[in-house]
Amino acid sequence: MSLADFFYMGGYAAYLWPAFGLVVLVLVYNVWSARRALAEARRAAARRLQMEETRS
Amino acid sequence: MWKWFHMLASPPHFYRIAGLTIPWFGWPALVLILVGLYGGLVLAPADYQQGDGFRIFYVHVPSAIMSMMVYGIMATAAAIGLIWRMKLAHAVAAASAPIGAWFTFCALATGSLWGKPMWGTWWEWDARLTSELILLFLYLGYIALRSSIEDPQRADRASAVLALVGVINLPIIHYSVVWWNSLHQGSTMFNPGAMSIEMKWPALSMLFGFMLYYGAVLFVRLRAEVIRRERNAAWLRQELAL
Amino acid sequence: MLKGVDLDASPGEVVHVAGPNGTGKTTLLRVLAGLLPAEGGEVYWRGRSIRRDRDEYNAELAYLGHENALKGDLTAFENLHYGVGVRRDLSGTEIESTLDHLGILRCRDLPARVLSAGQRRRLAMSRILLLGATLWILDEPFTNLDVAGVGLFSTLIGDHAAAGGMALLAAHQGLDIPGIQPRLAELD
Amino acid sequence: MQTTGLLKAGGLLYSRDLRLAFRRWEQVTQPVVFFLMVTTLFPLALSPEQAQLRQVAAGVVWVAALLSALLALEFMFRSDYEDGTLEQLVLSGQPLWWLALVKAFAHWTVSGLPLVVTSPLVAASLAVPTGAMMTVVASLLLGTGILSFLGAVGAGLTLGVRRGSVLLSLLVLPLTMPALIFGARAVDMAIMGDEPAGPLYLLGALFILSLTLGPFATSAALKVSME
Repeated sequence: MSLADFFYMGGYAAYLWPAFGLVVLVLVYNVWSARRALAEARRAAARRLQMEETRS
Repeated sequence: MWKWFHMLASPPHFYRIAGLTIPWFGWPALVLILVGLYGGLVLAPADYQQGDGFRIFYVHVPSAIMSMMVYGIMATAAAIGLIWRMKLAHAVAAASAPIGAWFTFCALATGSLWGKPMWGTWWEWDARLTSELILLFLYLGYIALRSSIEDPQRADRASAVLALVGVINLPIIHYSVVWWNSLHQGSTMFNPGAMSIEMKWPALSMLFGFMLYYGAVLFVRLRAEVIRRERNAAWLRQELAL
Repeated sequence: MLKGVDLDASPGEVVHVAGPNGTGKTTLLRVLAGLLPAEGGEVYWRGRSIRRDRDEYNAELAYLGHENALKGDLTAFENLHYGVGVRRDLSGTEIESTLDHLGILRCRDLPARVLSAGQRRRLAMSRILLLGATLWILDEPFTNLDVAGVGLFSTLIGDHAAAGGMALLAAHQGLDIPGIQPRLAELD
Repeated sequence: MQTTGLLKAGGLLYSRDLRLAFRRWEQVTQPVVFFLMVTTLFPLALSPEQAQLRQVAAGVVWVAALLSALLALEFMFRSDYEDGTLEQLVLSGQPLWWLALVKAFAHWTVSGLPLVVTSPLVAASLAVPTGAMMTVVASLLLGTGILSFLGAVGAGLTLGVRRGSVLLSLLVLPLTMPALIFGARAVDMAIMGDEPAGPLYLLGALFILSLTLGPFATSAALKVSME
């Protein structure tokens, strides 16, 4: 089986690759957004702690 | 046992243990998903009816299973949070919702992409797809309710009630949609029970990969939730190295 | 919001919860009434946690919040008839004598919407009286009252304590309750 | 001192809510007017032809009734919440699930029942044959009931929430889809001259379920919203 055949996917390429691509994209996005949420939460907590420090 | 449980549920401990556990979920998840993709796209033979088009199955079905499983976990966590007033359980429910919603979205989108060559239309009012769509609405309602309540404790408890009402309704919705659908058209797609083993294993690999992936992402989100809810400054300061 | 608050009351006692705005007087009273769960700690009534015996506790409690809990479209009489009736059986004459006692009998058939703010507060206080509860929790009961009204409410609270009841009240001004020296609980 | 019994307390609360509703008459009539207006739109948008209208009548009647009832849902606890009456009800010593059930029933009486009563009129305008009228009424009787008891949970959860009314529809609509499926199907079968008992029984089962479980979920929702 040639590489071209593989990408052709028996004529279903137009549906199959978007489907796989989309799922991979969503999986990557989920990891990225979760990590961003964590970083965001850490930053917010640090800010809060610093505010408390300056107040006391 | 109980004492161990309490220790695990205390924020500093949980935060550290979660941090240690994430790679143990994340890397195997990556391996299993890659193996599943290779198996599904290359090794598995083409279906004798649908040809290579059936390969969408390898992302569609695991996504659909995950979308329901995550809702179940979310509702269970919500119930635990309501009954035992456990903050960590509420955090699990909160962190699960976006992941579950994205799995639902994947199941819908891949179902539609599969439907176009099989049925000739992008959207068919098929029982499974319709239930999946309503499930997406339930997720979106949950997320919307949570984001519109400012007080985190109230948001936790209100969304937990909604998750429980939703989980009781889910089977009713599913069976009513199946019943409705059977009146209007025959059975659709194909029957995964009739698959051979070499067609099946990549799907299982994908499914387990997705489960571990969910675990990894959940733990990252949980760490964020734990920090957001934490008011005890001492360990936070230490953790953030301030 | 509140931390390290310890409070108890016994029959015949009036507790005055005081403190500047934003120190959590309302929060404390709502926790004590069982409307808010305490994040840590418990509220006990007759030695038992109120979480356990909700209904028994509620039956002995009368709570007056910031809001008067009156329906503008119902008359003064109807407000009490329904508001108290859900809780205990009561007769029309009982309602009328209480209205009279609080000096708002002539408002009997007026919708609560047209009453003045002070009259509405008096009407809300009539409900507290009619409920016949042992424990009164009153959040700023004197808002919108004239001098005579403050005196009247103080007398009512004093009478309640003298009859063996107890009252917890939040007020930012000093209290002058006839026949009893309220215990001060200061929040900061 | 005699505490009020469960039934008497419920009766008092019910008559209070009805009296309040009738003193604000426009609140009772608005959903009905909306119902009539929405169903007028369909013949205008589709065609005045009887056969064509009859085909979509079941769906139109049901969707319109559902949306009209949804319109009134947000007012179920709103005013009691804002003026402090809800706190007094929580502290009344009566079980909250019972009060929630009574309030949902009272709300149904003033918002759902008028829709049921006007539904034959609407159905007739959509060319539904007379023989199917009983099914229209029966299915909507159960359907509006389901919406009230199920919607009460959503109404309780969205109290004091930003953009509460949009959110309320978002929460409640997916939950009512099974009722819509069975109800519209029953009406459709009756229009075709079939026996609609099957979907009606299923609708009845849904009604019993929402009647028995809804009030408990509502009381939990109200407690959360009071905090």
